[in-house]
Amino acid sequence: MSRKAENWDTSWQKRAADWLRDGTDALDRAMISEMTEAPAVAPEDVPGAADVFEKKVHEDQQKEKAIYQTLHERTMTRGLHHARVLYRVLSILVCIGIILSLLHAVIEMPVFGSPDSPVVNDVSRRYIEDGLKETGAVNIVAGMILDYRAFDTLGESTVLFIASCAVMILLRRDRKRDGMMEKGSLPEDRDIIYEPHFDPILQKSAAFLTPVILLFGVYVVLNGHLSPGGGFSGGAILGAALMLFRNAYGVKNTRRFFTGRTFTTVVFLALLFYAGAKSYVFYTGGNGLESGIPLGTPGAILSSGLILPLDICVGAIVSCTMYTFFALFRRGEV
Amino acid sequence: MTILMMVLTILLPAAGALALKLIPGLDGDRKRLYLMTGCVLLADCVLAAITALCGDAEWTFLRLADSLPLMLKSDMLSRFFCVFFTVMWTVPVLYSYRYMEHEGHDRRYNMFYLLTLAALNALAFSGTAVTMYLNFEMMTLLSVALVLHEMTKDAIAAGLKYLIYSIAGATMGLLGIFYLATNTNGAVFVPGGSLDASAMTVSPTVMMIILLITIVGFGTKAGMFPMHAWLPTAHPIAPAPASAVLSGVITKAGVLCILRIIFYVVGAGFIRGTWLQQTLLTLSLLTVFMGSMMAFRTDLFKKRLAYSTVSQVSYVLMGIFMLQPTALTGSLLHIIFHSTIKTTLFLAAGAIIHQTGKTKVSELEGIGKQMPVTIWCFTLASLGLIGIPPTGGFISKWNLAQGALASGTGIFSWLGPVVLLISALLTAGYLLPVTIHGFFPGKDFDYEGLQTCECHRFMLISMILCVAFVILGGMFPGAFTAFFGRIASSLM
Amino acid sequence: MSASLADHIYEVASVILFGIGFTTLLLDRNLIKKIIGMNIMDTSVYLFLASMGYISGRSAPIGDGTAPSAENIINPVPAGLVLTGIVVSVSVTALMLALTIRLYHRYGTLDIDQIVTLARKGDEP
Amino acid sequence: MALLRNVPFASILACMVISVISMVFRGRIAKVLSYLLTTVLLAASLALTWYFVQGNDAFVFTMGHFGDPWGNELRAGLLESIMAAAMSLIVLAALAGGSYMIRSEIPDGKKNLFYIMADLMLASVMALIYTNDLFTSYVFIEIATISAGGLTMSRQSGHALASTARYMIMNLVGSGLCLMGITILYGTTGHLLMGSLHSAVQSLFENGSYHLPLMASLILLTVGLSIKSGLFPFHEWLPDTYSYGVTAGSALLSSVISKGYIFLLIKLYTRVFGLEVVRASHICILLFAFGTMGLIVGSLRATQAADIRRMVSYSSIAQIGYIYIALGLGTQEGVIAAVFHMLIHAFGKSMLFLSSGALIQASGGASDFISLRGSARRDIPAGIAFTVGAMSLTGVPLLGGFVSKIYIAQAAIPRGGLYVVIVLLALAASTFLNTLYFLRTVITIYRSDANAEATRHAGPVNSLFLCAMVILNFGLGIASRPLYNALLSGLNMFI
Repeated sequence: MSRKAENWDTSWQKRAADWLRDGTDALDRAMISEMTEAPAVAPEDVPGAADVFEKKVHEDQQKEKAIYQTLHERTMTRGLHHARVLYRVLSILVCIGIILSLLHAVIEMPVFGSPDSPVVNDVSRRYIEDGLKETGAVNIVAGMILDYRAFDTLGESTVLFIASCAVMILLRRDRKRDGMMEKGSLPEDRDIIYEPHFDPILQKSAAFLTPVILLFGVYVVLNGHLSPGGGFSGGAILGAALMLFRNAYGVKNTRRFFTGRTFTTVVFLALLFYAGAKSYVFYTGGNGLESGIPLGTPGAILSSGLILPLDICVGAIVSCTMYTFFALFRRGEV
Repeated sequence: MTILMMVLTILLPAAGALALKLIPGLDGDRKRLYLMTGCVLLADCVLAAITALCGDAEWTFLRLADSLPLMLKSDMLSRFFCVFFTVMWTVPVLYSYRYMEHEGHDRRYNMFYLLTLAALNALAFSGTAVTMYLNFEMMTLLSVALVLHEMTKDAIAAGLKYLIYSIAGATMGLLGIFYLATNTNGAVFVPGGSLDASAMTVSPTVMMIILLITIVGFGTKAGMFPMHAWLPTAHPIAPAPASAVLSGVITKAGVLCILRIIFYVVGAGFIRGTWLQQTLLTLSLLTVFMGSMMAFRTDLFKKRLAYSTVSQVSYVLMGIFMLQPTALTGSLLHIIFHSTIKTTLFLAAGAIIHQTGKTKVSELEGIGKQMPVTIWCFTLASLGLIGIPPTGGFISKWNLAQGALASGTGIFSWLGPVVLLISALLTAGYLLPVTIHGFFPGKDFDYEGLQTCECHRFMLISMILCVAFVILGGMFPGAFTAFFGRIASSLM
Repeated sequence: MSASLADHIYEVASVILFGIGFTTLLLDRNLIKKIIGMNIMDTSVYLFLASMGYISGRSAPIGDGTAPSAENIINPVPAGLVLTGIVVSVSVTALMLALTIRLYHRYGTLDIDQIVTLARKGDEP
Repeated sequence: MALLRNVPFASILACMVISVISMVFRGRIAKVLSYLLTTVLLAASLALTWYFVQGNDAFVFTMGHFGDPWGNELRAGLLESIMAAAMSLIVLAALAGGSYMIRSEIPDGKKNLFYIMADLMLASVMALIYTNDLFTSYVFIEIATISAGGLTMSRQSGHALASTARYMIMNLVGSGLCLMGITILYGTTGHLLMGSLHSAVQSLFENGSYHLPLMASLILLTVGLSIKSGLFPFHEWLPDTYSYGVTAGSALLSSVISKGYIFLLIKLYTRVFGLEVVRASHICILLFAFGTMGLIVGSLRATQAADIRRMVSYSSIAQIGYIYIALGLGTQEGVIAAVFHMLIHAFGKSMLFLSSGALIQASGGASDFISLRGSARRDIPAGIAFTVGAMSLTGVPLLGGFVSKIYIAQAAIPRGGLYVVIVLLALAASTFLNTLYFLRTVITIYRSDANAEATRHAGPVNSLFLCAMVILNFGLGIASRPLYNALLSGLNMFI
């Protein structure tokens, strides 16, 4: 006379016993809880019981929906909990491991500043020594990123482009309200209150700062192949100038010369030219043809083949993208 | 020629199923539907017979990987099984024409019925282990529709249980097939096996463990312990004709797979006298005994029959694991006799449920007065299952016992027959009460309350055919014994 | 050990910064701090690159119109890589900030776990 | 012939240009452009594949006038072209088949942005497939990350945004690790192009200098890429992202982007470090273990999921586990099996996502298993596609999944010992669990339903593409050997 425990039904002995006899084992029980009671007798067989039957089916449906709801939430919350624990533990371990292993690694790395580290090899030597006559750029870095390794740079501009597109997906409010933006993102209850109310100091300073900054940016862009700088830095400076102007004089004045359409056209043209020029160069290079692009006299402003126009394109892209990020963050429209 | 016949035998039922699907207006017209099914099955019987008359042939039609060819092959065993499958598939059609009236969805039922037959024939003609696995899976996936037929909660639960056990078993089989395929070029079926123990990549012990897993895996289909639990759940749920073929025929597909693995890939010599053989024998004897016990304890009629299937199919397995020609002959005989008997029993049970709606054995007092012919068929079939001469069951069990005694397997050579006897007694114990209470309900039973409700003659025809075969096959077993003896001797 | 650490002072610093940024990005639940951590991580890598490019006693890779010799100019490659990397991290930062703005306007919190919980409580898939 | 040498560079540039152009147009034109682009790319990649099948050897395309080790390079071989063809086919199928969902899930004004994201994602994957330069691959990893985020968050629900945030964070962690790894590799070798890197790394390993830094960079790159492709311990971002994003987006993420990362990892192993080195450093064992765990965990979680898209997402964790198991064997057969399973999984999973989307559509937008009852009867092709995909990933014979499982097992057997046992047991267990959840779902969607809701059909295009992919799946399952041999020769070109 072995008295069974209270939770006999859930105990593994029960399940084993069930499994040995046929009987529904744990597997089936899990499934059965998901199956509805399909009608054993169709309503028309039992005359007059149709409504009862309907009610029964309805109840079953409700019951099942409840079961599913609980199941659903259980998986959800459990998933979340697991996520937390797993993240904490694993990532702490991973981080410590990474720091230590990297420390070990860098101990073995070549000594800092030593002229005979493996990094100093034919690659850099050729960049330095033949860069001038092969790319015509005095700024070796510019020559490298825009001529030797131009594909990286193309991808880089593409990253900027795709990021701006993604930000537009997130933040741009379309003309006809698509209901996708939830309350709180409308300009009136967003940070339009922080828009400058024609602050005289800001305006006066911006009045003479903006042109200077613009000029400097243009200089940096145009001299990218001769001096430190280039499209990216110059473009950032131009973008800063635009932001300053926007802060000083508000949206309406900025809209007079820079709208979403401006951004679209500029980026469109710049990227198309960039891709077109580069694909020409890639094509010729890849098929061993000569790209008949004159390199000009080194040091002159109109020199080093495609590097100057590419710098200009990059500058345009970067400046517009920076300003567009800013504008989208502020108002959800350019 | 033979290849063509093989392919036709396999494809005809599939084509028939397609026709059933496509031809419009069959839903209302059950007569035409079943007429078509019957014709397709009869034609397939003819084709199978022709194929059986043709000689050996093999055809590699695809290679999954270099070491995994897909091959159709016609040898004695495959021809026998093909004919057996097809005929046993044809018999219940008449029955189901009447029985399925209140079940509905006839078209779907017949489609899957035919498709399953196609898969079974392909299984019979499989020439390599991988082909066999492939058709085995197909057969599982198609036959589950027969279990799911009613789509009630229990049916779906049972169907899923069937599916999961079968696929788990098949995967265990596949696990072994990988090893066998790498060790015996592509696990092509060769009589006597093609595995030479000297040039194996793994040690014999590992190989035996793998073989154990494989055989248990395929044994799932044959309801062998420990993977038997699906059978008593799944078989009774299906409609009576479906459960008849599930129990009588499809379980034999598992037996076929085990036969192929043991005698055509590995070879009896590798297993004979090892712990593997003893384990397998233990498992099968355990199943025989346990199945009979459970059947004895169950009151639900069809479930009791399902348990008896568990025990009876393990007779066959025991005969195979004895690795002795006579025993193998006995098991092959038992395959056909058990499947005919079990078909009869299930059909009778179905007829009783169909006519009276009684599902428990304890409710069946006086049933013999209501449906005499059915119960007579039932009684004769039960006598066959118990193994009383001159029925077929006696022949097969006699051979089994002979073989067991002749196979020098230590204690099993006498333990086998003993278990056979015990379980025969148990069989009598769980089958005969139906007859006894059916005909002699006791004196305080009002005969006036009974009105005879014999089932339709179509349903009777199927049963009577089977019973006749059991009796006649038992009286004149010579041809069968000779044929199976040839197969057995070709393997050892 | 200490001597070699002194030899690799920039690398060590950048590695430690990397660890800090990594931890912040992965562990901190505040979205803004995550973004800051990401920038720290990237910047540490740029420091690493720049320190690799430097060769003591040589000048920046800007020629004076005449053909320069490799003996007195540092390695220009890391500079270019850093330039590329900076632009990439700027773009990613902008994207993450925009995402943060949206999430903050919707859920009124910067805690990523809270946000996820709220989202799951909110609209079912 | 000579023109075909331009296909790699042209396909990448074409994606970029198309994406830039579709910025100025409205959604419909952008859509047409994307379809056009993917179709052309598919054709071109197939042509390139044919070119290699002719017996031509792999070639290197210098981007510009300066080759290895000075300028950027692309490299194309049979493996690359096959991958490119498969990817563009999947993108086409996902965009066209999922367009009905895109219509309803994305606001009008932003449709063209969605297509820009898709195009650039294709560009990045193409670049990851073709590039021969480590730093270029970093840049395009970032593009892939951003585009994946954009694809997910285009459906502007809070769920999508939150899951995008998690996705982006985990991926940024991954790309940071990759960048560090690349930096260390550069610092120790001084090269960025794979050809010179390979020789440099080999020589360094021979004279044993800088061993630790090389190991560190190998580990960093591996961990970073496996985080980004959702290997087991780092998989928590995956289900949300896949189940709450745009349907087409989930298909693209699961079948294209993660595959791009894995392919890059394979390139690193075979072309930069060399399989011997990778096997010597025991990172393989790590991948193998994580893959196995991911296989089991993903399958288990999938059995608990109560919503079809979630279930499919969890199952893709399991499938990624398969790929890493094969990769973790560290042998050539293992790599081929991994690539094969990548293709199989890419096709099957995009099919599953699309068909489940159609089924959800057919059951009134609800995705729990109750509402999905009988949805397969309301949308026949989707039901068939889901069934076939489920069976394929379960490993039913004559379908792709079965064959790839066979290849994985065959790749494991030479490794012998514990590997074989673990692989076979893992295969068995996952097959069992897949049966449990996939076939359960199949039965569910075919059940007669008590409440048939107003159904919206997913449209003929969807059905068309689903049928095409069903046929493809059968084809891969039945006649897999040509593909396998092609992959074999492609890998030989690789090394």
